[in-house]
Amino acid sequence: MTTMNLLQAVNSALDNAMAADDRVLCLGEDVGTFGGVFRATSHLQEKYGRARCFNTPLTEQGVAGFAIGLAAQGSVPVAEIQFADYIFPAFDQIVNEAAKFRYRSGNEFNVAGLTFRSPYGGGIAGGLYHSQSPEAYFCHTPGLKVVIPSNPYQAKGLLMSAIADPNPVVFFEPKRLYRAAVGEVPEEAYTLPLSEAQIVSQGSDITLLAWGAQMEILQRAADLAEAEDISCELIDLCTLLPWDVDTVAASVTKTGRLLISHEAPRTGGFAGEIAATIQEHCFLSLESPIARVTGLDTPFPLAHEKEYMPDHLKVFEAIKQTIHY
Amino acid sequence: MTTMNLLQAVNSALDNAMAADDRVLCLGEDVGTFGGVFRATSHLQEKYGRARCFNTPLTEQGVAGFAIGLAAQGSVPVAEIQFADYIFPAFDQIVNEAAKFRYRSGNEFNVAGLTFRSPYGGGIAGGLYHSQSPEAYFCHTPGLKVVIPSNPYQAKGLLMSAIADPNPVVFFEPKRLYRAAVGEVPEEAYTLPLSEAQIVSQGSDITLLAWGAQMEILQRAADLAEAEDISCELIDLCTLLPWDVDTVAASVTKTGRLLISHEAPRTGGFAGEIAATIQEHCFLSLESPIARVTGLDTPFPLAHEKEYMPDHLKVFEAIKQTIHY
Amino acid sequence: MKQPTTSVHQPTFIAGSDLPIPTLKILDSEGKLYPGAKAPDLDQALALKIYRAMLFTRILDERMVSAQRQGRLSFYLTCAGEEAAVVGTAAAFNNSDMIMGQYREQASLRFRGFTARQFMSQLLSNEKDLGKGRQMPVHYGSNELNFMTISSPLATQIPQAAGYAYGQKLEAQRQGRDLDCCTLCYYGEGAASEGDFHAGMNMAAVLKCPVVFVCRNNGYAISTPTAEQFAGDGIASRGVGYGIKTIRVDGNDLLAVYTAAAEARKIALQDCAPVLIEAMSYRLGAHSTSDDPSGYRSREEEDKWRELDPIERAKRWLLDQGWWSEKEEKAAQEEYRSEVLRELKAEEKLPPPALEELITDVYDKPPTHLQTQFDELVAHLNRYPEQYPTHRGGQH
Amino acid sequence: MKQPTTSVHQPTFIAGSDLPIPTLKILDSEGKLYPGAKAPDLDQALALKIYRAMLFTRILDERMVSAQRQGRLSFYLTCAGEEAAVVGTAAAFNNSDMIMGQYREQASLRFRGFTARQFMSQLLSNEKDLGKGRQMPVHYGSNELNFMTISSPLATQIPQAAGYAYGQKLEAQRQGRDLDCCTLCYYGEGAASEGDFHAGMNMAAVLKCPVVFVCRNNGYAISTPTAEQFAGDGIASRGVGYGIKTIRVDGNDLLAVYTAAAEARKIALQDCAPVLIEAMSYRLGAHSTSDDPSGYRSREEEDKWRELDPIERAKRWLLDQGWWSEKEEKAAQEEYRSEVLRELKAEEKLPPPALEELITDVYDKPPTHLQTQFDELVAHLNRYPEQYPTHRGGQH
Ligand SMILES: Cc1ncc(C[n+]2csc(CCOP(=O)(O)OP(=O)(O)O)c2C)c(N)n1
Ligand SMILES: Cc1ncc(C[n+]2csc(CCOP(=O)(O)OP(=O)(O)O)c2C)c(N)n1
Ligand SMILES: [Mg+2]
Ligand SMILES: [Mg+2]
Repeated sequence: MTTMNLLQAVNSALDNAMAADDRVLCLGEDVGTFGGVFRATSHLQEKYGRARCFNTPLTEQGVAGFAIGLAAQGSVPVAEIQFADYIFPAFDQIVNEAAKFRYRSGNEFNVAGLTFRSPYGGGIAGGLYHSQSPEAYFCHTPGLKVVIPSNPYQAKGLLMSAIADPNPVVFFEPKRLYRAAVGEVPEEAYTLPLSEAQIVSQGSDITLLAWGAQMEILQRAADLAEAEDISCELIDLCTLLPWDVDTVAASVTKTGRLLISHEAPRTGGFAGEIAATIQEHCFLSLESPIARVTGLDTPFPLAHEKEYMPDHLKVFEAIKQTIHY
Repeated sequence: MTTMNLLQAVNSALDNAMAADDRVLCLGEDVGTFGGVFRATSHLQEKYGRARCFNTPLTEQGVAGFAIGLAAQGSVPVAEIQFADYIFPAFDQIVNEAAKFRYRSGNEFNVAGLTFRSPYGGGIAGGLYHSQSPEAYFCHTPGLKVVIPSNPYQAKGLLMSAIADPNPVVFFEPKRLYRAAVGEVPEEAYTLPLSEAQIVSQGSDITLLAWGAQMEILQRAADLAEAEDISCELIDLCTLLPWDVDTVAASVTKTGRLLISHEAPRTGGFAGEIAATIQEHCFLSLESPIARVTGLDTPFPLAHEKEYMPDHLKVFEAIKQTIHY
Repeated sequence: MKQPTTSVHQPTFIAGSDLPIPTLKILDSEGKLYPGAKAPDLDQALALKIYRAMLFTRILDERMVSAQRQGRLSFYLTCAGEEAAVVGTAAAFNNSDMIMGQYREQASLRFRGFTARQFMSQLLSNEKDLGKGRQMPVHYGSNELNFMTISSPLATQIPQAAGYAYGQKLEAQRQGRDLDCCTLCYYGEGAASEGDFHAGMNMAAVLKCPVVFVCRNNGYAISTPTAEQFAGDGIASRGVGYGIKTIRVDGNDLLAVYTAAAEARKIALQDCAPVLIEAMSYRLGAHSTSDDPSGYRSREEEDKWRELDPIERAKRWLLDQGWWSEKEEKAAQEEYRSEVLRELKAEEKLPPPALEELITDVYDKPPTHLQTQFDELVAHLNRYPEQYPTHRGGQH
Repeated sequence: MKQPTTSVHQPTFIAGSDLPIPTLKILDSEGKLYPGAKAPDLDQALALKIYRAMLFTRILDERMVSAQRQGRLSFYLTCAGEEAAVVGTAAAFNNSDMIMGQYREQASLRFRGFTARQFMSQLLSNEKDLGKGRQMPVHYGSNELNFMTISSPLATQIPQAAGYAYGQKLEAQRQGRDLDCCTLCYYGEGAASEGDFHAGMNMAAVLKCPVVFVCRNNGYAISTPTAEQFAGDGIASRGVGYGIKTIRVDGNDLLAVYTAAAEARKIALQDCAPVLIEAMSYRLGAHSTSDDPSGYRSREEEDKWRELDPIERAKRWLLDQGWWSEKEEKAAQEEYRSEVLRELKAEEKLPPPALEELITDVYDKPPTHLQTQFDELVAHLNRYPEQYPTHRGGQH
């Protein structure tokens, strides 16, 4: 065990994966000599050579298409999209190609080894194009897995699982926590199961559900709530697609209340899917409407970012409203 | 009034719009001489000249970017994406650019005149890539309007409104109904309001909600239900973003039950958003969980398309389940 | 960073005409060698294998268009007119080279040994379809034959082919052997307008990927003529910009195509670099059975090109060589015709893939939620057994 | 359909070297004309206007990098080294021509008259920012000055510029006047790898759009050197493929840049067609204040380019012309420095845009659901008035 921040945990996962299997490659804009604009791929080119950790030309659709070809060939590419805000030029390759590759070929071909990593989220004064949380766009796409860690330990374990998983995975990293989240992480390889939500803490009055950077917010809100004698059960979804309905449903059956939070705009966000599913599974247990605390239905702002963000106070207020419905 | 099919209604809307305002242009792959692969732009080049109705090179991202530039300049472009399955290469231009154009510039610039039209949906033995219903991807994007007509009269009225609307609009046309849906349509210009749901028929036991080609399915299911003395209220959402929460909520408050149907895969589909919103607005009125009848969480199939589709029988069964919850 | 070396002091703009790109031609329209031209190193066996693949494909295409008209297929799309461009390139590659096509290259799949029966299974979406009945007709694929399953979204295979080839290069390095396989990637001149084309070509060049790109420039993208597709000199003129070795060939001239392709494969392997071949040809038929070209081009134009038929030209050369006879021609035609019709009939009798295939291959294993959806579906179908076809009707 | 005319009978591959692209140079590094070179038609007033815009920008950039280090700005990005490439092109255009830039072209905005105060409002996201404080620093835009608001996603402005220019063409036709305005579109050599580049260039050519594309080839895209960006001869070599008239210039040579740009604009209007200018230069500073170039390039390389400073070279020429003096230089530098610092201080005092601006401009009018979300937000903020800054702190 060493102390690592989330970025170091990502780097360590890549390092372990590249050391263990020489089919593992890292590619993307500026990931080579420079080690990526956030330095997630630091030293990997030095260690594993230019052929296995390399800069691509500046084209996300190209990065994605190239990585798909590599994966189809039997390589295990980990492609970085520099910011999640810039994943959209690759949308066709990810959603129409990677996600459907195995299915459309009748399993003659697949892109088993494929992983996309990308930093997402706000809170860094990044404005419209360095703050987005586009996870919901990918969660509507059968064939993909979508994974979002919330701390360094998860980041490494889940990324190693994503790389090992025989399906294309989109892995979003909460960049606000890259350096801010620090924790104990083994230096050696390990995996954490995909599609398993994690019950962070048990509670009896309400279930709070989120993923990624939003977990820290929920924790702070739960602390505020506890001071008012509201007992929160905290769940970290970890994998959004396919997601762990059972764990969430069991919790809501117990607590009778659910609050979901994400940074992305409300309408069409993944909280909607969860709410729709849980109201179906837990209809008779629900004591109040499922609450959503999310970004506003606007592009991501800059000057009023603090007001825009679904912070702990907004979550806390929503908890109280839900409890006192 | 004349009898038109849905395709003719679309063509008539374009014709009226081009006649009324010479800033209106039609562009896209094969829309020129040929009039589009479905012939939605038939005769427009003949009538209005090659400069105003023209073929583009084969690049959806180019079509979208070019149309955005035209709109920013003050033109009123109606860009065709040949199949909704091929809109993904244009995703970045639509979602990151068109949707955010006015906001990011502080209203210094806008793409008021912009409309994208694209045929969507299954039921035509089109397999993975000629059948998709990608509306939910766009509904998570503030700044866009998303409109889907279900019959020729709506198609013309809503398309004319989309073209006139001072915001970028994505207009999906149910291609299964292009020739199958026939109705009385005025030859002259008219508009139908955006963001207003239409109550197709009143009922008291359950609200059935859909859009586009799925309306026909709901109607058939409602007929089956009526035979079993279940009274359905049918609502056609028409505009998905921003959608008419009030009309739907009022109906569900009355009926106590809601069923939503779409062809797209369940997870992350727009029914989830509606369910999440309505359970919040109508929590105390709901007598059973909000039901979703949708495509499976798979890519769109071919050989088993009939089994895959959320047809009237599946809707009918879901109605009964909801009623007898 | 590279800096250009020469300088000028008067503003001069370069234009397309500064780089005239000639067309390689070896066989004239009578099937004779042009003066000074040299036939490629093709023995009789290979020449006939190529010719037979071209002929088979022509006959398959004719029969399937009829079958579609009769309602026995939902859709079809022919290679007619471009058989030399397709088989002539594919034949210069090894079976271990990956082919990544657009959709009009069934002739290359035939060259590799795809049987009439296999074509039919795919076209009919029956239980024998390697693709499990999931894609429209003509979206073939075969792992065994190293022919990547066709995907409808255009040009997506171009960056994929670059990546695939890069993987081949690394695998050879890992295994400590000389590079002995590469990727052959086809696309149309229309698809070459897509952003993925640019991404893929540029990445192949800068990342030194052993891939041979074959652009079939057949004059049209559905209804859009090349004059409305690009303003430069075809697609070959773009090769220069990418720093890719490039050649243009008469796509209706089997010997020119084969010569260029054999040379291109050699360069790809030796230099570990991409090569671009632009094959100038013409789509003799409609875009697909859903299309009617009379709306956008003239009969005369079609007739002019019909005179340049690549199969006819190849045949004249073969006859000249003494490697083929009219008798053999007739026998081959008859054989292929009856084979195709026989297999069509046989395969029509087969049921569609199992219902379970609705949910397999979305992931490596169906996840719980999908299994649940499927179980609910089965329960529903059992409730209405007469409403859902469990066997394929004539209508797929 | 177009068919190529010449033919050959031996396979020959064309390569990048078949089309050597020279660089237009007019001023040598001492600021003297090359033998045989002709200065463009620039009078003293315009020459000084250009020079002042270059100088102002350099000073603005220096001051703002310091301000960022002091924590007064969140982010900044300089034009340093490329001022001639930017102002030299912009100056050849009319104010009624639309400029669509990437983000490193603040010098062209200055040339059009953007004030130090306006720069500061944007950089500080205060209530005077024309962009209403929504985008990161340097994402300027001004309707009045026909400078399209900068957008971060790279290369998206390229097809947009083609469309904009097509609209300009049609508007002139509609109004029955000669085409008298066009579009000037900037992008970096890195952005030229995006699919949107290909789409935009090709569409501009085939749809005959009056747009002048200026590629600033400054050697790097963040850390990625051109050798890892493309394998061809720069970006100019791609112009040929699109059938676009193309010229390469020494981007540090103001006179060469201006000459090419003036000629390019003429062609764009006369031929109603796109033109491509590749300006060879160097990004003297870091990519942005978030970057540290020492991780990927050498001090020596930077120093070599610092010797070729475009401002210094232009200044020498101006001095030679007798149009400028060291005294004026000093005065101008001091004036700009104090202006920038004065405005920085003044603008820092202004509050951020009104909270309502969170929901305006998403649509032409805020729809109900957004108004509701906003009302709820305001209620929440009122519950915790001390937790949310209603005025900008130092931290934006
Ligand atoms: C991304 C995408 N856009 C549009 C289409 C619809 N489409 C299918 S084939 C075709 C024309 C392709 O022309 P070309 O590349 O020249 O190939 P050809 O048919 O001539 O062989 C079009 C527009 C598609 N399949 N994919
Ligand atoms: C679509 C997209 N991908 C990635 C980025 C991140 N990014 C910002 S600037 C840049 C490099 C651009 O290089 P170049 O075009 O050469 O311009 P320069 O900075 O050299 O002026 C990158 C990768 C982005 N803004 N947009
Ligand atoms: Mg073609
Ligand atoms: Mg650059």
